Amino acid sequence: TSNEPAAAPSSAAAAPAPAASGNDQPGTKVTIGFSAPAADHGWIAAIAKNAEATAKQYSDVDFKPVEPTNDINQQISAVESLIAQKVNALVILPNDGQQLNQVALQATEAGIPVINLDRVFPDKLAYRTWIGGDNYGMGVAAGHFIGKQLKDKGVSNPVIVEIQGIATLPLTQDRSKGFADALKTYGFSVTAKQDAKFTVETGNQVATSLLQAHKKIDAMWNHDDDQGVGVLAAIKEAGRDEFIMVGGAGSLNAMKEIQSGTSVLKATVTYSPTMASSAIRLARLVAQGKGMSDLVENSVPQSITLASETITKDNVDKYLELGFES
Amino acid sequence: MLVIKGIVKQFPGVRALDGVDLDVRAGEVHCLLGQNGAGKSTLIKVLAGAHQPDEGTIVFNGEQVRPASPIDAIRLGIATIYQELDLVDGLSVAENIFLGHEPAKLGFVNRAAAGKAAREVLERLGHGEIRPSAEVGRLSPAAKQVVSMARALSHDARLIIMDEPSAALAHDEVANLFRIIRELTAQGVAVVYISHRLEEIREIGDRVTVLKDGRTVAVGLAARDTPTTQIVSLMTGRNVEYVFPPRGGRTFGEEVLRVENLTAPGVFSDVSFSVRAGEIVGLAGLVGSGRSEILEAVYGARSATGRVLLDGRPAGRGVVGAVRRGMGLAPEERKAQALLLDQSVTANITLGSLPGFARFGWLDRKRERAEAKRLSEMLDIRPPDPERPIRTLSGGNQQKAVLARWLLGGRKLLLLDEPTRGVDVGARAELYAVIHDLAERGIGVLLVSSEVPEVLGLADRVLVLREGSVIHEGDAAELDEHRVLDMIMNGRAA
Amino acid sequence: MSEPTTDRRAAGVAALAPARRLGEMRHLGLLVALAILVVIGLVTRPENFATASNLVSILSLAATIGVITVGATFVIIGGGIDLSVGAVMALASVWATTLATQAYGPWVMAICAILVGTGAGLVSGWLIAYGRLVPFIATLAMLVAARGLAQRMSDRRTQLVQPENAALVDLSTTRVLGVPLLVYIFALVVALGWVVLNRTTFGRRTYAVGGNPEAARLAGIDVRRHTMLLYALSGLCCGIAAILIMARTTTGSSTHGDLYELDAIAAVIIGGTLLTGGRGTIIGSILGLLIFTLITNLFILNGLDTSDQLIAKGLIIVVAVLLQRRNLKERST
Amino acid sequence: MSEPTTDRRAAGVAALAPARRLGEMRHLGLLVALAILVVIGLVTRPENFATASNLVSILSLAATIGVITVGATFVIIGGGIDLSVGAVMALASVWATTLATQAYGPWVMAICAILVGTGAGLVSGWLIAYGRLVPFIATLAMLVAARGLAQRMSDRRTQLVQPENAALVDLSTTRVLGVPLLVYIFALVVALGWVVLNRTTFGRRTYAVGGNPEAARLAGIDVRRHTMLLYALSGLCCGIAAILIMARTTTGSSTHGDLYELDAIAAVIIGGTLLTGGRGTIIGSILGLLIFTLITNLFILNGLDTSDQLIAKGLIIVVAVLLQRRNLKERST
Ligand SMILES: Nc1ncnc2c1ncn2[C@@H]1O[C@H](COP(=O)(O)OP(=O)(O)OP(=O)(O)O)[C@@H](O)[C@H]1O
Ligand SMILES: Nc1ncnc2c1ncn2[C@@H]1O[C@H](COP(=O)(O)OP(=O)(O)OP(=O)(O)O)[C@@H](O)[C@H]1O
Ligand SMILES: O[C@@H]1[C@H](O)[C@H](O)CO[C@H]1O
Ligand SMILES: [Mg+2]
Ligand SMILES: [Mg+2]
Repeated sequence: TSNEPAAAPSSAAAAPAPAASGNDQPGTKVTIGFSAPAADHGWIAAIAKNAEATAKQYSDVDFKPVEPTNDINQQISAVESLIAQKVNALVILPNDGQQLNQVALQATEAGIPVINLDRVFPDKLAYRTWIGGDNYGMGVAAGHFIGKQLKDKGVSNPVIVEIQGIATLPLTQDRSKGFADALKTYGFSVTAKQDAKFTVETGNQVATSLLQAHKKIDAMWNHDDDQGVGVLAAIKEAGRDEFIMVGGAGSLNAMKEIQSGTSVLKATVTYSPTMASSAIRLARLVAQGKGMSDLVENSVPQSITLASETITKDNVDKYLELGFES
Repeated sequence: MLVIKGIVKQFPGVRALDGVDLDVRAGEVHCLLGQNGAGKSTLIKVLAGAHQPDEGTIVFNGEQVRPASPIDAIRLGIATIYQELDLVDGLSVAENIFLGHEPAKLGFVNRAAAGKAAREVLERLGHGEIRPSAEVGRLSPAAKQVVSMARALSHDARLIIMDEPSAALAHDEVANLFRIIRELTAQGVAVVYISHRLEEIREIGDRVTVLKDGRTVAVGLAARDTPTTQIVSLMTGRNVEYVFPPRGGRTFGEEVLRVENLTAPGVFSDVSFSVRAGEIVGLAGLVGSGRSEILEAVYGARSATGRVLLDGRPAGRGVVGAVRRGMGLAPEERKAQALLLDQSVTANITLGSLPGFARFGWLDRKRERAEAKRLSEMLDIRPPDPERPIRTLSGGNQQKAVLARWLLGGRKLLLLDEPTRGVDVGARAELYAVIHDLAERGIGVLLVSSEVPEVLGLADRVLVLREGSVIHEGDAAELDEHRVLDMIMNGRAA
Repeated sequence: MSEPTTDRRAAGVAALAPARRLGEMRHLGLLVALAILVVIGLVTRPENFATASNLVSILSLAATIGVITVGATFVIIGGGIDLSVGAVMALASVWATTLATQAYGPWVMAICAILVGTGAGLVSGWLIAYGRLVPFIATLAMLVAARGLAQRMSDRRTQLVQPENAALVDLSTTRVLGVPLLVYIFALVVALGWVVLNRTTFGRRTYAVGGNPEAARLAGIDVRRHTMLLYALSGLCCGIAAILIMARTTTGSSTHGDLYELDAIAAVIIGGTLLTGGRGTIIGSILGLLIFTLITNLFILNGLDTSDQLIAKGLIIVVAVLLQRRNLKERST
Repeated sequence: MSEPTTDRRAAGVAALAPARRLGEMRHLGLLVALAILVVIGLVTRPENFATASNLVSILSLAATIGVITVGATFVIIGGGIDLSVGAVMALASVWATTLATQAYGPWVMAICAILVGTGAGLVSGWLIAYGRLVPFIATLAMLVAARGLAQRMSDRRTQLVQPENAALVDLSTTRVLGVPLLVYIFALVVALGWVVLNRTTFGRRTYAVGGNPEAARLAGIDVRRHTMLLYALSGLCCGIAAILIMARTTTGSSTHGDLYELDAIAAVIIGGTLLTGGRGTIIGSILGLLIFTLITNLFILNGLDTSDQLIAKGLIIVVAVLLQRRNLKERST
């Protein structure tokens, strides 16, 4: 949240200072186009901010963001206009990888390297490098945390509730699958799930009714910490505290709740928007024909998957500076 | 040609037709008479297929028929001019005339043919000046009436029903209408003609059927010879003097309204006159002579240059000020300009004087209802239930409710635009009495009517308008109908 | 005058329910639909549905949009439409939760929300009444601009209500007789709305302005001023709704109230108000809204998949309205 | 009859511009607004804006919703409203991209999309015309149900157009004279829509049904049947739009066309069609749509911040309509 009194970590924290390697020396001037969904969501907002902040750190990068939109048709147009402007590299977080595949392919064919961020294009010809989080892994991490806690408590037949994000996104389905698969290893399964829309209000609405539907809950996984603010408000309003809750993405607010120790929220599994900073750096390297200095290979790898880490009271201090504001 | 027996039509709560009989012969003009709400319009809507009767039979050209929709009736050869102008404002004159039976090939309208045919019908009606391509929404009410007639003529009908076609027409136009009707009947077409103007019935009608309370009370009376008193008492069930209250006896007070050099370019120019308390001033003129516009300008509802003084002070800006200062306007087109069709009679009556029924914005509904009831009774609004939606009242009764609106709230000056349009003979006499009564109580009245006898009979002083200018001003007592008609039509000042 | 006939017709009239009664009968369809939903709830989830806490939770869910629906009912009866409600609520919630506002405590936050809402409504109303903009367009523009402004002010972050202003959140958590305060606020707004619409000159004029603006004008009503006030009233309701949503979610956010405009308008129309204006009731709108809320509640209680929820919702809307249509014949937009 | 009087009246009538000419004048405001936007584009991005590729890109962007706008114009002139357009397009795209349908090749996919769209439109139309449901509610129900069904059919996955059906995608990639085929389809639909609206009995009756349904009925028009057909026509347009969106995105998806209903209605209204029905033009709607599209394009080219874009968009809408209002006096919803 922007108005946390102690909002110490700024977005710059999510885009750490350039590493001390030769790669940061100014090179040929490159223009990087950037297109992402509309920033009406803390995580996405952090993506946009991180990308911009990182680009600003390089004197040889001309950053060209286009109007973020949630309409596929418009995002296609936006990318088309970037292609027409002949940028040197494109960083695209598509609303839907499948639907933007064709236009990404066009870009690649036009000789513009595409860095695919987060939601993946199905066609490997459509992009040069993909960098993103591990959605399935997020579900697995959440599933393991919950599974282990309940096992330790010796609960049998637990009531496990899942609040998803936007149901039509493939990433939501991946997360759910990972969650279910991990739970299965403990012999557990999800009792009920409902989808919200990544907003505080929808999280609140869905949680309010779910709490009515299940008078006793053992564990809850909420896919997204932004909507989690609303979920937590609903839980407080209902005066419920008999279960443990796990969040997703790793917002600052969630970390503080975990840190307090008094909240039902015991953990969150990361899906860090720092990936946008990395994507800009990768785009710059690719456009300048450089490689990654820590790697032996001469060029940037084809795909980079961030690990989903589990933040608990025990390790939260280490993560606080990476938390994004919801 | 047409024989109707025992038609019954029930609306929720009203038996609008309660066993109506009617027979119409080929080539005749058959007049339907009856008070407001007697069921005339409902009957013709049954004939036109717009309403389905609950009981009864219709035999047309020897065959029993039951028009299930307007299309059926049109196919049978029955064309109708409805009482409420039922035109589509957004379409052109030609499109309105041929709506539903456009000259077309494979669904494509033959616009040239439609335009040509429309021009022919309009010319036949004596209105070649109405352009087939003009948008109907921009025509005057009279021109709209002509378009309605043109539409009826455009069908090759055996029977043409006309529901108060003359209500929106002035004297000369009515003569024109009658010419057409005579042409039609000469070709064997039958015409069913509805009007509240008895003198028209006498002039054009062959036979008369009288309806009362949804029943036929007399069939086939001779239109020309049946004494007025007989017709009126058949209609009303009592004897009504179709006369104006005696003039005189009233004294006029201070000047309530003074109009100086009122001008609206292209509509009227340099109009000056005054109205004193207790005085009735009539505006006579043809349709289109700008009378309605003058009333609207006085009322602040239309912009004009010149001065309007109320009680010696400039009238406030706009209608809100005018109403606050004690003016009231009963406009010409009640449905479009005056009525809240979904609301009750009460809500319609009290609309102009809501503050008078409220304290700090809080309505005293009991008093509202009581006042509405009192006025309904006074004007004999039927059915006598002020809580009914006004939509379900007949045209004439709706008109009375509009007048009732301005009997409330202590008005000083009433502007009445065609106050008796569509009002039946009996109610008309009552309205005349009410208007007189108002004047007697010191209210100034400015009256517009297309019926010259009405202006002369009611008004104390008359202004004759022609093409937007006052060409004569004088005592009503010194004028007669003939002279006024001569002035308004030929421009000969007295 | 022949007495028997008159009597018969008069009798017919007496048999007819007067306009008012007809209005109430119209709600019968809605009540039946609501009853059916309740029965479904009782049968499918006997242990969860009819609990006090579930009822309270339904009302809490309905409260925010319910308050907005009251304002929307006025606007629609007055012949207009307000698409900006959700966005204006979002803007009010964001403005009230900026650190600058929060420094002054919960009362100022509440007043701020109300002023922002009313102000936005006044702007739309002014554009419509005096700028002669079509309501659909003016309020669509307000929707877009208010969301943009809310994003700008909040820097697209969710703004938390600070702990020292927790009094605001208490509206949602403090209960009197087991019912959270915000439900009382909802009830109060509905009651006030009803009174204003049915018992005051303002209400009566609203029907007139919506039913026939020309007639209203010629009857001496200041149609423009009234129209402007209707949108201000709607904005006021959005401001109150902003307070409720802040209480419920403990946040102000530019994403609050997404698509409220559709829900509010749908509730109003299901409640029997015509989009063409001049007709409608507050009670109908609230019943319409409760039907919507109940449907969602039932679905979630029964663990239905959202896709199936959507399909079922479509069908239920049709059935609910068909039930209600039985008593109505008019055609409208 | 006295000649002078008649002459004056004739003159009075003649002095009035006929409906059609006025209609064109009304578009003047829109054209001015469009021109201003073009000038802004030329000034701010001289090197990018006036390029052929940018113009093509604007038209491609406008094509999908443009086709829908044509259908929406008919429905709104006919006195109705169709909220289901986006959802119906989504459903048609999903149905046409199921593996079962794709097995039959691109032609069958296209026909499938059109049939699904038209069928959905017929259902809404039937509910409105014969079931007497209010259009707002009936099409809202259709919106909700069609989205649900689309989610169900697709299992909420995005469905790719298979490589063997790439002919469909060619609509977007194949260019004739530098312009993609789908822009031609858009132009064709607009032209056909214009012809039907202005030159056929169906078109003229649409004005009558919307302007005064009672008059239309009394004139012998089957108002119900006509109403039903209007929604079928809108559905047909949604089906065509589904083909275009499949070509552009190479996918069918339940998320396609989100909020298209608002955009389409806004374009129609900005174009001068009244929500109350009976008036309006196809050209106006398309100009309205182009204004919207151009605004977005300018924002993209200039890389404005989203929140500022939204605020600016709100203001531009108001100004565009104020420009246009100059020539209009009618009041409407
Ligand atoms: N749609 C309707 N619903 C209910 N009652 C109606 C309806 N239409 C007409 N009525 C009632 O039926 C009766 C007959 O009305 P109708 O319009 O036929 O009278 P009319 O003879 O044409 O009167 P006028 O001379 O005033 O035109 C009236 O009492 C009227 O209130
Ligand atoms: N919408 C309009 N646009 C332009 N001119 C109009 C319009 N309506 C009326 N006029 C013109 O204004 C003048 C007066 O019209 P109107 O028919 O209302 O006069 P009137 O004397 O009140 O007649 P009526 O007896 O019908 O009330 C006429 O010249 C007419 O052509
Ligand atoms: O992938 C991201 C994040 O996971 C976030 O939780 C929601 O928005 C999605 O786009
Ligand atoms: Mg009648
Ligand atoms: Mg007049």
